[in-house]
Amino acid sequence: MTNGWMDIQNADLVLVMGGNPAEAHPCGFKWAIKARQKKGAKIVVVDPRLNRTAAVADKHVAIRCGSDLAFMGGVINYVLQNKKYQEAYVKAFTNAPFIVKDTYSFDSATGLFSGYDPKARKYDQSLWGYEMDENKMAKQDPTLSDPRCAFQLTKKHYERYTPELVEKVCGVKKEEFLEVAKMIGETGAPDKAMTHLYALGWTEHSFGTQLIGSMAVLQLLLGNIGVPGGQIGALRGHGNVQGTTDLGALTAALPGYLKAPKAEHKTLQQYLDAFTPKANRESSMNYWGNTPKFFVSLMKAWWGDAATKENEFAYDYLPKYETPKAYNAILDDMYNGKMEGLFVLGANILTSSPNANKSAIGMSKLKWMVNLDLFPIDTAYFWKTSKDLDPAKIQTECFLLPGLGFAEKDGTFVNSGRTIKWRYKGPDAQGECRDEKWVFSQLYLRLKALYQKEGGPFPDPILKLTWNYKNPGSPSADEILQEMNGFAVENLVDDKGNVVVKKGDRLSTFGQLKDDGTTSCGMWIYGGVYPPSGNRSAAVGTEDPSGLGVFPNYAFSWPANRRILYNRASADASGKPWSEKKKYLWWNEGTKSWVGHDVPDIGPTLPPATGPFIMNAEGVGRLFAPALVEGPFPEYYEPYESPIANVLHPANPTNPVVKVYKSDHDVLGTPDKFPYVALTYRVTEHYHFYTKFLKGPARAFPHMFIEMPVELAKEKGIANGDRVRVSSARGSLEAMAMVTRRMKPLTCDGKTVYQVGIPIHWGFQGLAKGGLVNLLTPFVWDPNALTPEFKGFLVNVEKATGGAA
Amino acid sequence: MSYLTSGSTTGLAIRRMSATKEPVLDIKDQEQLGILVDISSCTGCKACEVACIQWHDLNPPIATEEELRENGFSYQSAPDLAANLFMLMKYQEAETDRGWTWFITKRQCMHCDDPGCLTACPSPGAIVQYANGVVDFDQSKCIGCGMCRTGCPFDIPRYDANDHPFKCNFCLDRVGNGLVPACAKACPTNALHFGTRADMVELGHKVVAGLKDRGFPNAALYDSAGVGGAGYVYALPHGDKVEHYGDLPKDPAISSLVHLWKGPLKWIGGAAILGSIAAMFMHLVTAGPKTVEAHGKEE
Amino acid sequence: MDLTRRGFLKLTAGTAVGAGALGFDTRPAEAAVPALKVSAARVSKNVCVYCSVSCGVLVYSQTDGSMNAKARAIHVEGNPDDPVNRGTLCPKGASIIDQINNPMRVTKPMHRKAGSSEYEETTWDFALDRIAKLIKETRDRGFQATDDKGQTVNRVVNMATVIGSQTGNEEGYLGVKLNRALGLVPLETPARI
Amino acid sequence: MANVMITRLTAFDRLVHLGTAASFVYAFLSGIGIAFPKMHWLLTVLGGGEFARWLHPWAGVVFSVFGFLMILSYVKDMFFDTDDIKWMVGIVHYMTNHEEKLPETRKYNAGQKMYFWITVFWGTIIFLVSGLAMWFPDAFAAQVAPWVPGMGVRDLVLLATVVHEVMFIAAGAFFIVHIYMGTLGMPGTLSALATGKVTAEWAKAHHPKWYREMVRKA
Repeated sequence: MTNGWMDIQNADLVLVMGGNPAEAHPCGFKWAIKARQKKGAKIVVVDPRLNRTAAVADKHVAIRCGSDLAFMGGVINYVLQNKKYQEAYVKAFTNAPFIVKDTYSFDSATGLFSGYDPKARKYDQSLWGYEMDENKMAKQDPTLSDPRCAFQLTKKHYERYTPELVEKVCGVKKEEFLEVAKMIGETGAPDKAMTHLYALGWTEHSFGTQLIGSMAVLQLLLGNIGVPGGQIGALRGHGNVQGTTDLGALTAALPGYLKAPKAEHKTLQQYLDAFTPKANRESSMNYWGNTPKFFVSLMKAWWGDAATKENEFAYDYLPKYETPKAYNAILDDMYNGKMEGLFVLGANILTSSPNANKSAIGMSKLKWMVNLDLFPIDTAYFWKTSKDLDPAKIQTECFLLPGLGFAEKDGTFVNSGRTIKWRYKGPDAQGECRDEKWVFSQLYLRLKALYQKEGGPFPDPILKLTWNYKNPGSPSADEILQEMNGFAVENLVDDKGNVVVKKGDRLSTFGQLKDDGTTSCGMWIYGGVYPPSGNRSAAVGTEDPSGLGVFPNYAFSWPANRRILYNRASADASGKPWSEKKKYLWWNEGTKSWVGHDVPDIGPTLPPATGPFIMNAEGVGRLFAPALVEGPFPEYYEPYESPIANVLHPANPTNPVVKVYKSDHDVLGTPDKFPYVALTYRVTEHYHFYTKFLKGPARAFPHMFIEMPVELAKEKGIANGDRVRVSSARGSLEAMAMVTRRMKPLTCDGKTVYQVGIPIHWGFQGLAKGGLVNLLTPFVWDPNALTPEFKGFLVNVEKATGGAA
Repeated sequence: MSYLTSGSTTGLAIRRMSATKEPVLDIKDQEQLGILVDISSCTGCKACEVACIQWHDLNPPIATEEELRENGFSYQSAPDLAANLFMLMKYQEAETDRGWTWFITKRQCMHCDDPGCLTACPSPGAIVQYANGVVDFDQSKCIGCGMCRTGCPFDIPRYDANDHPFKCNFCLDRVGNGLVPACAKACPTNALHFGTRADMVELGHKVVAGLKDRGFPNAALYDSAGVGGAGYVYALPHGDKVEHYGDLPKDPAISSLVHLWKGPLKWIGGAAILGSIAAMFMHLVTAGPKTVEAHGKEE
Repeated sequence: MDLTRRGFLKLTAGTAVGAGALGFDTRPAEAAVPALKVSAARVSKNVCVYCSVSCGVLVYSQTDGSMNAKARAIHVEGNPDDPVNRGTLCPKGASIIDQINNPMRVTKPMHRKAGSSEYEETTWDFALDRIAKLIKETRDRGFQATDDKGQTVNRVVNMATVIGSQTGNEEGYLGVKLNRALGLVPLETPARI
Repeated sequence: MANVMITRLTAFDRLVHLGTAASFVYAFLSGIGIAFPKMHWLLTVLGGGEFARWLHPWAGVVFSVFGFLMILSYVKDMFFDTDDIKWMVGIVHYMTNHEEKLPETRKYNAGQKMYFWITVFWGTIIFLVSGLAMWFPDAFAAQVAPWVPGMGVRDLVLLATVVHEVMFIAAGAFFIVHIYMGTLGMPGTLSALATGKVTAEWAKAHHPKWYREMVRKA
């Protein structure tokens, strides 16, 4: 989230699209309700289902699952055609004036951008850049009239997305669409802001990243980013998924969103050159220009004295990847027998990954598998997935280790608002339960001993790894957080030679990091969480001086305790607030500095001309975003399994660069056999495939069910509460049917489309048992974020034989 | 750091008791407590239901598929309230002037100002209404007759195997110690407001006015006038469709049969029994026994 | 319900004054206040794991007071101090106690031998020694010092680690550090699913 | 003649009467304890509130069983004739111990017949039906509720309560009279409950027609 949870209360319009916060984030959704209770904000939900968010919304629009991009294109077009955008913001803070190279083009007939290689299913993204001047700065047209400027290209790209098209693709009546578009358009006024809330309803598409991109375009056009009550709220699914993402527990990342090196980055310099962008606009802060400082400090944190200038700060110790190995590749490699071992800590990956049959077969081919968990999760008993798997024939050696829950441990969690919060251990461990720190340390010490004793390939990174904790076999969370915060390896001196930070002292901010090996920092974005004065994540100050829901002294928000990202954008080009109502950060001409309710997201004394989007080389937001692999403008494609043809470009109906696999288990369904659109989702009573082990949630929603329209049930002779069999090309399951008018049949491209909703939370282990939803889902992945397509695949529904059980 | 270190006890005083003349004693005047259920803000997440179970250490069973079908399969977690389930979220759907609408309602004891259960209860002191408005059962005095549920206009108490009734007690231990009831504290979306009843009614009227402005012309405050008002007050977006809100009775009131039975019939009954005894006594004294001798003499 | 600290104190303080002014009232109509079940518990501030609102919670734990007693959790509820949830919780958060005290908890290391359909209890020592050995064997077998273009890659792709999103930062950090030191490319967290 | 005894009640009659009497007394007293807060102490005497409330319906069941048998064995003597009407009209003579001014009675006089019909016959039926409704509100009343338009389950239970109470008033008042007549009011009656026999004098005095029938038979 760019602004955090409490800021939602400052919104004038809360648009929920691609999420269901009332159910998935109830305590966060309070702030949307608060916005309405406090100042009459409207809540609008665009979702296939009348879910519990829609139940309390001011407006619910039923949309066909998987057609959101057409809807978003329609809104962008509406905003552009009707001049609802905030022009001054667009001119000053986006790349609208930037001139795009003429190698970029888009063919509306095929739906392809320039540079597509159909064989490799890839684009040549280098064709999509800006036109540069002699100073290597992007050329601009401040009047936005050049047909090659990003603004005009945006306008051109989306002019096809008429309300009529939206109705045809999405099944949303033109009038309803226009009503919502009008409400959204109104937030283009400088004193109005829209908060958009989304979650996996948008990411879990084969074009998920493009969906979020389309909202970025819209919010930038409306001038809603960086102002109180205006944001794109990515609502994440777990208590610390933000933290584990920050940490770079991701194949292609390192802590703090540093990029992991690839094989082609043979030297440290090559790596740094590749990932240290150069500013392409005057007075762009280009914060990633500091990449060398962050990276070198990380290497110092990991390998300490072994990371020297001479050995490129142990650059070789890091693995260099060829292709990223995220879930898609891990599971596919497992299935193809290329994976020997799997170590899972607190995740039920069998149940939560698509095409569970494929995953289970993959697991049966492993040599070993370790699960550390609180409960006997399904993954640990993967052979129960299907009758075809005979445990007697499965040679996988498995461990199920007793873990500790969050309430039984110290440490920090980071929420969607990027707030790092300290936790204090509650009860003592039961039985022989142990936490992950202990398990990792015990394994590390054993591995180190083994490598010392037996040797092995390239043991240095293991032997020389920093593990200087007070008790190396069981480090405390406190000392690890200090390591992440960073400290001075040598005395740090300022220009005049005064010692600013003494050797060994903790750093107060990532601004103190150096690229010469004199600082160590395990996680640059958390810099400042543990300054010399103490652990700021444990701070409990409850004051909100601005009344805007900014609690600067409650815990610590990365980066630098900033609560709203890009907050410089809350003031106009000259540094004056856009409106008195949305006053947040402004330029004080007297002191020549930025002042306001938050830590400025910009050098505090940098002049107003500095762009607010400091993490972009441009310093401004991107309408035209060449970094995304399927094109710089989000384009509407159908889900990989869809009941209707692509209305705009039938030749390329789906994302041309989608990640798909071909195996006996990667089969796709066609509408003749599987005529109904299915989507999977959570209900508020459950947490993924986990709370089924808990009495409270298991009682609150005990049985697997699906939601289906009354009309479809009638056709199929299904009554409310009947047991039904849901099947896809990949598998099938039984569930209770909830027959409801909350699921409306929609008319798309002249066809009646029925949608079937499938909540996910059940499996074969636990108190609440039921069908494993991911037996149905396709192994199809978004090419940018590598999220699977769980929303919008094809199924069939029949009354279960044997009737009500 | 927690409320445990911040407050003192509020104490509890009894206002009236079942089968006992009132007021019990002219004791300290406590403000009546209340909870406002703002249905327009309720997402039906069941946090209140689960928090209630947790705080009271209840252990309701996991409902079977068959039980869930009983009253029409919906998001409702159990077929009915139970001795070990003090509150239940109910989910109904119907057409309204705003299209197809999901009616989500929290149902539990309303803590009536004039409680039907207490009126109907024959056992002195088994049902207690505290000065703060909370209506609770004293199991030690309960005789298990089942009249409390019969007398309740909201059909709330449920019985255990020993015929003892159970229901929401407004977290008497919590409010008695200055804490917020478990459900109201848990509610994530500010749909449950806790305070004095007077404040809740006032707030409820504000919420209703706001709803009317937002395009709910039939919004209404459900304040159980028939039982003198209740601790629980509901702001209903569709006040014209009360019956869809978890089967809330339209005009809740203690049945006239209860009054007939606890009033006139009691007097008539008492008079009849005592009158018969008196009449027989008079007969004995005036006419004397019907001895055989008496007859014999006549002969 | 949304508890602000001030509002809460006001409500409590008001009633405290009421009770104080009357003094001890011992008349029979003065009912005894039921004891709070958490009044003897230790309170620790924690953060819920069930979604990324990451609500503040208060965990109440209690022991019998003996020197080596293990504290048991007896109750969990929202932390009114925390600005994000202000003391509220959702149905999952309200049943955190069921996660802590749960008969289904795995409380001993379990081992499934090849070809078995069940797990057997084992010891941590055996499990850790064995897992370390398996990791080393797998790494040693699969370690790629260079790729087919002759570029130094120093990587391992034949085993994968998934660090759950219920894992705290410090633990996750340690895991990332250890796995990258081992050279693992397949490293994942449930951010994508 | 002084020692001549006439059999008024067979052993079966006595058993049935004792059965109804014992169960009715318990139900009557516990009912009073339940219905009248001031008489709540009665429940203590009867085994404690919860016990007495528990036994009350079972006593009712016993009463119903014996009441049914009693109806079967007594009903033949319980039909009204014209003499009974005259008797009723002149009941004041009975009360003032001038039975000679009334038509001669058979085995049972009109008052006893009324007692039979109200307390025994209707009492058995009404107490049983309304009692079951209160005892098993869900099972019983729920079965009936759909057949009674405009009344919910709870309304029916409430109605049953009221009916139970009305029946109690009627049966209770008669019961007091019955007890009095069986004991203090008419000496020589109570022993018949134990032995089944009354003296010839008693029979001749109180039920002359029946006496003559018995003499004739003998």
